[in-house]
Amino acid sequence: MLKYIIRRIIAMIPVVIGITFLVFMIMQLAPGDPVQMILGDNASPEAVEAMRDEMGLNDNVLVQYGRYLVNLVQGDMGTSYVNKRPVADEVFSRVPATFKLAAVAAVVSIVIAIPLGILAAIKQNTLFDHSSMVVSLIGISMPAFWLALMLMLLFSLKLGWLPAQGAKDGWKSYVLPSIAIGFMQMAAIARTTRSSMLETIRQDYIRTARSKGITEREVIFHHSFRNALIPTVTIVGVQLGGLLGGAVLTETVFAWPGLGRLVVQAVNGRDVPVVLGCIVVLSVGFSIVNLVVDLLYGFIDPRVRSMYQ
Amino acid sequence: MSKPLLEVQNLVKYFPTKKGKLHAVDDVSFTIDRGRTLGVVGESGCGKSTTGRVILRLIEPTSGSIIFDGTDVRGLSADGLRKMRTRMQIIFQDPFSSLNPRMTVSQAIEEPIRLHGIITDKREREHRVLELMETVGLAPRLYNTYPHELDGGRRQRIGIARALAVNPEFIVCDEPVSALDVSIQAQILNLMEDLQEQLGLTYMFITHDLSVVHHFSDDIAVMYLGRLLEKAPSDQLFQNPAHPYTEALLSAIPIPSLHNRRQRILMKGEITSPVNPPKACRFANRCPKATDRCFNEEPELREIGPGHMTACFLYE
Amino acid sequence: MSRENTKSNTENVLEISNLCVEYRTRDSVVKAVNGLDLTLKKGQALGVVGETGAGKTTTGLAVLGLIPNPPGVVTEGKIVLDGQDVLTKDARYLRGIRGKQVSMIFQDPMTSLNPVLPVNEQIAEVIRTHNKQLKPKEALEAAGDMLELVGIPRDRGGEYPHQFSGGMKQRVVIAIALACHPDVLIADEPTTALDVTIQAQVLEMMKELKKQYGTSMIMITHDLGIVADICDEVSVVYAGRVVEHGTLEDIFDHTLHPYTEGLFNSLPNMADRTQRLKPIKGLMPDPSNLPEGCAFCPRCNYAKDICARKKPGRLWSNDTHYVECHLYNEKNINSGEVLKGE
Amino acid sequence: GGKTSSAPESAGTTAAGGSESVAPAAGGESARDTLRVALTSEPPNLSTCDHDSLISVGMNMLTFNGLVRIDNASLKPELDLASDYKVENDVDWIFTLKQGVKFHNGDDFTAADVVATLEYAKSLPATTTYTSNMKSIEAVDDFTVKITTNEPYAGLLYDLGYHFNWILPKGLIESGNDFNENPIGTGPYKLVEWVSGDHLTFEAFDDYFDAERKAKIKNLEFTIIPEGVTRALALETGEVDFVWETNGADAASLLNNPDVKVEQVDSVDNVILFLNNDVAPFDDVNLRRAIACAINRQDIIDGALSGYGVVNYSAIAQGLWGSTTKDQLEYNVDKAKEYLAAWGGDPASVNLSILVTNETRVAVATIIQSNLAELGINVKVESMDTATYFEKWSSGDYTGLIASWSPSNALTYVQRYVTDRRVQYAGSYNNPEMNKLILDAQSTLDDDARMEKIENIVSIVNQDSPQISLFQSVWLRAHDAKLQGVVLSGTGYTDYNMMYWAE
Amino acid sequence: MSKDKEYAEALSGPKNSLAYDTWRRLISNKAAVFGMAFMIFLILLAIFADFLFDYQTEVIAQNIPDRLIHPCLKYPFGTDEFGRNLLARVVHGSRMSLAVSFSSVAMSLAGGGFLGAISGYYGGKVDNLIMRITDILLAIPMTLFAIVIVAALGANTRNLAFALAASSVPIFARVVRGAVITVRDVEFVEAARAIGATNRTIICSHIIPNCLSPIIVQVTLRIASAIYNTAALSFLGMGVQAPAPEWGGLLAGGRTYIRDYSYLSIIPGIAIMLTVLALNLLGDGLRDALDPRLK
Ligand SMILES: Nc1ncnc2c1ncn2[C@@H]1O[C@H](COP(=O)(O)OP(=O)(O)OP(=O)(O)O)[C@@H](O)[C@H]1O
Ligand SMILES: Nc1ncnc2c1ncn2[C@@H]1O[C@H](COP(=O)(O)OP(=O)(O)OP(=O)(O)O)[C@@H](O)[C@H]1O
Ligand SMILES: [Mg+2]
Ligand SMILES: [Mg+2]
Ligand code: NI
Repeated sequence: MLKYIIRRIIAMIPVVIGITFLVFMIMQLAPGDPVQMILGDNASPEAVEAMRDEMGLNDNVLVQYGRYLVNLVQGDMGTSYVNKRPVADEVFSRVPATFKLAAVAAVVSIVIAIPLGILAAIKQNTLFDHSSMVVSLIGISMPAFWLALMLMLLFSLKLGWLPAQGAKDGWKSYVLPSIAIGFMQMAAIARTTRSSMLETIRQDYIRTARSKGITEREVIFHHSFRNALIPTVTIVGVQLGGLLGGAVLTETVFAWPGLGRLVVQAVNGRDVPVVLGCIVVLSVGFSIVNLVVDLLYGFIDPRVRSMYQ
Repeated sequence: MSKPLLEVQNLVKYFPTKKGKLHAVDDVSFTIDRGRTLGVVGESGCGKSTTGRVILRLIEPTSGSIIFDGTDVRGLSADGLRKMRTRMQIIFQDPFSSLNPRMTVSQAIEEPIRLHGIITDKREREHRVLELMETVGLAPRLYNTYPHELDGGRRQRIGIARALAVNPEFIVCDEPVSALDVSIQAQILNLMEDLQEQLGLTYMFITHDLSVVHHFSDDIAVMYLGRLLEKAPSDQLFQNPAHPYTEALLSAIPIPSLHNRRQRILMKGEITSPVNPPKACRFANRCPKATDRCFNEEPELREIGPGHMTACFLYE
Repeated sequence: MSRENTKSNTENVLEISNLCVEYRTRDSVVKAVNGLDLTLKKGQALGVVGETGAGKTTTGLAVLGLIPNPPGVVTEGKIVLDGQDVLTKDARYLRGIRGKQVSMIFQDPMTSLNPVLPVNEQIAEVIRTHNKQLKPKEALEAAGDMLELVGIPRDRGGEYPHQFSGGMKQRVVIAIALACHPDVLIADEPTTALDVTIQAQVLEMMKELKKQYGTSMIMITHDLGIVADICDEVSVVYAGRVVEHGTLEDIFDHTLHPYTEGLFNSLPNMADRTQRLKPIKGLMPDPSNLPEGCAFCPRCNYAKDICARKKPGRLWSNDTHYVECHLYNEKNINSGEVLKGE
Repeated sequence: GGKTSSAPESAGTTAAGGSESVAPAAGGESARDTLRVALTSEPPNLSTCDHDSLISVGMNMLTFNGLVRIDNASLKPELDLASDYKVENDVDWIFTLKQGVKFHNGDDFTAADVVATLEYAKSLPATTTYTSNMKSIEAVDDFTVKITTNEPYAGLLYDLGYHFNWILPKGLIESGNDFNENPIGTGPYKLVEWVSGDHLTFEAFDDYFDAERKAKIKNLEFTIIPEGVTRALALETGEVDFVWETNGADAASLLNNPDVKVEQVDSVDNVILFLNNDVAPFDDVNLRRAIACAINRQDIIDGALSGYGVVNYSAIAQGLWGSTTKDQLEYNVDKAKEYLAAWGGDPASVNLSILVTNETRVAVATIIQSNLAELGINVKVESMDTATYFEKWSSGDYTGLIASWSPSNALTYVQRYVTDRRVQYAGSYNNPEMNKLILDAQSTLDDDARMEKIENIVSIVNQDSPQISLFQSVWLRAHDAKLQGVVLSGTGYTDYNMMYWAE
Repeated sequence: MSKDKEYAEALSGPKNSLAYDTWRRLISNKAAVFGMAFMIFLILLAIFADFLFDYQTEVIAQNIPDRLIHPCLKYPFGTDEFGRNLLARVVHGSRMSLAVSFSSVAMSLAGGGFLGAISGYYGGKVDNLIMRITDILLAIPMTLFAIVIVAALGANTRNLAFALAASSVPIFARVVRGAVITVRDVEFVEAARAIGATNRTIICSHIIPNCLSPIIVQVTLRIASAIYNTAALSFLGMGVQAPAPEWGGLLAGGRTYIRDYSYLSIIPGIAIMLTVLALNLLGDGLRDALDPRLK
């Protein structure tokens, strides 16, 4: 098991290299000149040129990339073009906010979605089933940033119950942003849970279980549930990626001091090191989430577990 | 019959897997004479299908030679192989998955004719398709239907018509009836028998149903874990099985009659893994007659009577 | 009918009479079982033979009250088990008898076990369900005993189904079915998915167990060889009805129904391999669109006009053997001679 | 004359000036010792020299002082760290420094700090515009500094009031202190912490040298809220006390809220349609004039700015000392058509693509688009990020763009028309005559004479119409109605240290 | 002779096609029918938008006097800050939203489909390489990836479509590969090879038609997600350029006015939501209708 985890972590290295390379090259296509941005419109052309030299921007792109990679290995993500602070500081100071929000949203949406999906499956074709599935359908169709605006409009402006921005008011601050980014995931997870539950209930081994004379509750919780969790866990992994992506927009709306906002700001300011830093951290975070999901499979499904050994 | 139609020598197919080399077919040799049927029996996973597929080069063999009517099949180019496949054909076990669900009956039968340019005129080709349908007993009204609308027996008939479409001489039948009900199974077996007679076909008939293979084949080869354990004319094998495995296998068939029932020989255990098998008789661990030697040496296939070969130390 | 009732009812552990089951799907109503009668005597094995789609599994499920609803509905009939008509009972009662009085071995061992639970837990579950006072550990202990009984070392009990071969899985399924020593065991094609040598092992084991516990058994199969091997009586089912019933000897040596005859003729003769097979022509009728008269009529070589119009009644040839076919009447039934032509 | 004046003559909105004695201490209310301000974006940098950002200058004003400062109300230079100055033989400026001034780190402020700072600023490439006119800086004694300009230069006080030249402690410059992390100056506030992406907090500096301008609210907290609506909401729900930039769309509802006060001030921020004078057909003055006359500035203000703007037709922002409306081209469609005819080209052949960087400017450009459609000129609006925008501008790869210029004084403003400044403003004004006029104006030390010269320059530019002025924005700042002492400047700044809480 | 007649009859017999069966199953699903009807409506709306509202005079021309009028009879959706009829803009916006999403999905389907097909059919090293590349692409949250591309290439409609396409290429590659692999190992492909079919025939007439259902389903879902992401990018100012109406852009433009003129963002938001909803319903419906198990 441990060996498997280590192998998976090692396998993440080429992915990270690939990501940095890709994003680095894409950012090279961008027309803006960071030096111009830094020095502003009062700088002389010589000053600009001198600065370009100093920052190594006149080197071959691959040399620049190589340098970036070497530094990255040493934990140095470079220096922000815009505020000249170390990118690592900048990025990691934002990590907790984003990951805390994502975690709250994920936990809440999972905690709501799974029982909802199960109940809907058990009560298939009842009013409860239909209404919860309609809500889920709306959930997967609603743009997160729009939902964010609507929530803000209602709960902050009209009702004044919850703060409209920032992360300073304890749990209250988390309510709206986590609903905004978690609602869609919740809906998707609930739908998957329901359909995988219905799928497992049709299986032969459920018939075997029933033929033992056990109660329907035991059939559901002892036999169906764990099997139904397998596809659910997959979707949870996928959705968490969406959650991190959704944070990019939602954080802007709610003035959440996280990575999402930093990356938008950095992209606009052509602050390549910061963009790279953010994407590396978000992607590694996402990869780790997926690793955890894969390990969860092993926990749920002995067939997968035996593959690790 | 001076020269056999098909000659297989030391055929080997290993599949690379994560755990090691899977010995699907291990050093198998046999011949089939023109117009005759070789039955191949054995338990699930013993390499029957793989043998059939390797002969048509649907899977590349690891080593060994396959001579079909004097031509080395392994030496054929891609194009030569395509031509060769008008002479050799295969019918698959599962009539559900071996037909493209998105092709009508006529399209499926027409495809090989079209691909090999056997008949170029469209009208004539349609006519030929209908003829073939009649040959295998499919009503013309099924011309435009899709496989999913048909039952297993009819689907298997489509598979047969498709194989016949290129006028082959040799057909590998990979368990063509094991998915069918007895009544339907009998219909198909009769059909195949009739076709053999009319068209002078040569069959390699793969099955795990011993009563069927007995009825259908002239010679029978018994396989176990990739190895050929015994080969004999059909009646000979049933009356005088040589290898302990064949004996046990025969005794295991439930006989649908209240008379002349056989005493069952029960084998312990189940088939071992075909991945990296030890150098020993593959049947040794289940064999009631195994000696120490069986666990340390591999027996060679040797002739013990006219056309009767077996690989067992009991017959040295 | 009257003759049946004169038999000593006390011996019968399971009596199914006039069972009708329909599957109501969106496009059609599938009449899977149409007035089927079965009687299982104590300690005996009843073979139920028939082609795919004849309604064999459906009947088995009906006894346990496990027909999936929707789309399945039992429209008529009685299933008397231990003196009680299970069709009139509520879910609680049914749960009480499942696994305890009647249990079922399902067709496909590969999918019949829960892949995420260790096998001994799956066996222990049925034991504990019917012996509530047992502690989990004791139940697991008992499950280990069951495993040994079916020939699996008890220390493999903690493993998961995917670690077992097909034959072993089927043994586990049998262990589950037998764990509470049920009065009636319904075995639904327990060996079709297995290789012959493994099949032989499993059948041998089932015979042993039957002898040991005196379990009454319904053996659902389409293999007449298996029937000859372990059954005492046979019911031949066609399109959801029993068309012929009798002891082994009645059926194998005094075949009456043309369908049963066709089944035998379809099997290759082991004694003479050159003998040509005589298959039944045509296909099973579409269960959503059954013919009006005898369901076998379109495939029958002896069919007469009346066959297409009228369902044949039941005719007893001796105390144990009956047939439903227009070829017979009170006169010729005992001789076994067929009314041809006419 | 703008040499010395201690207090501006009540230019702001509220009673400002000497009220400080009333405000902070009196009540001793501990409840309100904090002012929470919502910013639109994070200040890129807290040092004086490494940025040219409005938001960062706002932060610099908290922690630093210059020898002079530009007064927020009058926009004229006033003495700050200097207590007096005089000009000798047109190029030598002698500054007398205030005594007893302390830096946040306890160091005393002396002439050495001034010399070190200005030398340091001169050494940086980005600051040339504001430092290159100083030839030398000498400490005459501990509290006297002599600055010599290259030639007579009227803009020196403005340059010294610019953040590049604000005073840093000599010791820290020499020890290589990072003024971004650790902005130590003489200013009314000290930085407490900067949580990137979230907030900055400042604390009043107790030893501030100017009792009148000493901070009255102990703690200052800046939060970053990019969304305009969110900012306004945060103010209304009491999550912040002061919104640094309010959207016009939100102002209407904020105005109805009695707990909130919306401050408006006409800015000197002139928003212009910048045309590339180097490429045809925009090198033709008549076409430019036609465009200038065709744009309905009032529509822009109503449509894009919710009415919060001031129409401007002149090359230079109104309200600056030296600005004039002489010879400006006003909105007049008939005139526009005449100019178009004078140009003589086919309007459909004009390919004008306007580069913009934000929502508001998209809206502005959209209105221009529909105005020019009436002349038959097709306009494309291209929205892009600032980096690309600057790149295209400086490389001359554009036809039109919307920019805004907000210098603190008219002289700096017109200096943009000097030919060698065209490097940064590729495609801007082509008039070699102008260089001489500007040089002449900047070396005229007499205020009245200089003003006349500047007005002359502006009127020439107005006729040539190289770029088309659209409007001056109105700064909208909203705050808790209890907050007093708010003085807004047309340059966009405000003095947080002058604010205090009413009872 | 009678045989010939029988043959002729067979040839002229009706073709009950699979497509028809699928269609029948699809239209028996109410939700899917709603989804389909809505999409057809929307596509018609997009095609005939010019007949309903003139682009020059009603969609982009400004009418400042009528700015910010709440929904009323004259303007059922109200007017925006430039006095433009929001209804006209929403109607024309469907055109842009659909064009961007359809073209991006078409591009990513072509790219991802090609990669996936190669990867699935040939397997081995090629497969490994392509899958590692998709791993990399999939590790970057999709919206973020699109943002980076648009930022690099510049914001315009073409780049937007390209960015969305690029970010969903790995998804299509995965789906197509999965479909190809399941189909590749199915016996009928081997059967085709056995009758002498060339690789091309096998891919074109056996593998592709049978891979289609998961791909069709994915296409509908991807279009939904492209609409969503277009809106997201527009929201960040990286979307379709003004004054062209696009729903995300309308929503983004309206958010400034959300307090007093909330209809400006609610209406385009609902349009996006309904479309995404319709596509999801249609996708689910198709998934069920195309699934042979539910025959
Ligand atoms: N493509 C493949 N890759 C790896 N292993 C394979 C492959 N095809 C077959 N095998 C393995 O080779 C062995 C022989 O398989 P084969 O299909 O020939 O058996 P069989 O005798 O036809 O069995 P059955 O009666 O179940 O059809 C089995 O263990 C099987 O798992
Ligand atoms: N859940 C279901 N929904 C609809 N029809 C069903 C369902 N289950 C069974 N049927 C139909 O009922 C009929 C009888 O099915 P049943 O499974 O009882 O047959 P069987 O005799 O067990 O066949 P086999 O030998 O294939 O197992 C068949 O026509 C079948 O298609
Ligand atoms: Mg096989
Ligand atoms: Mg069954
Ligand atoms: Ni803090």
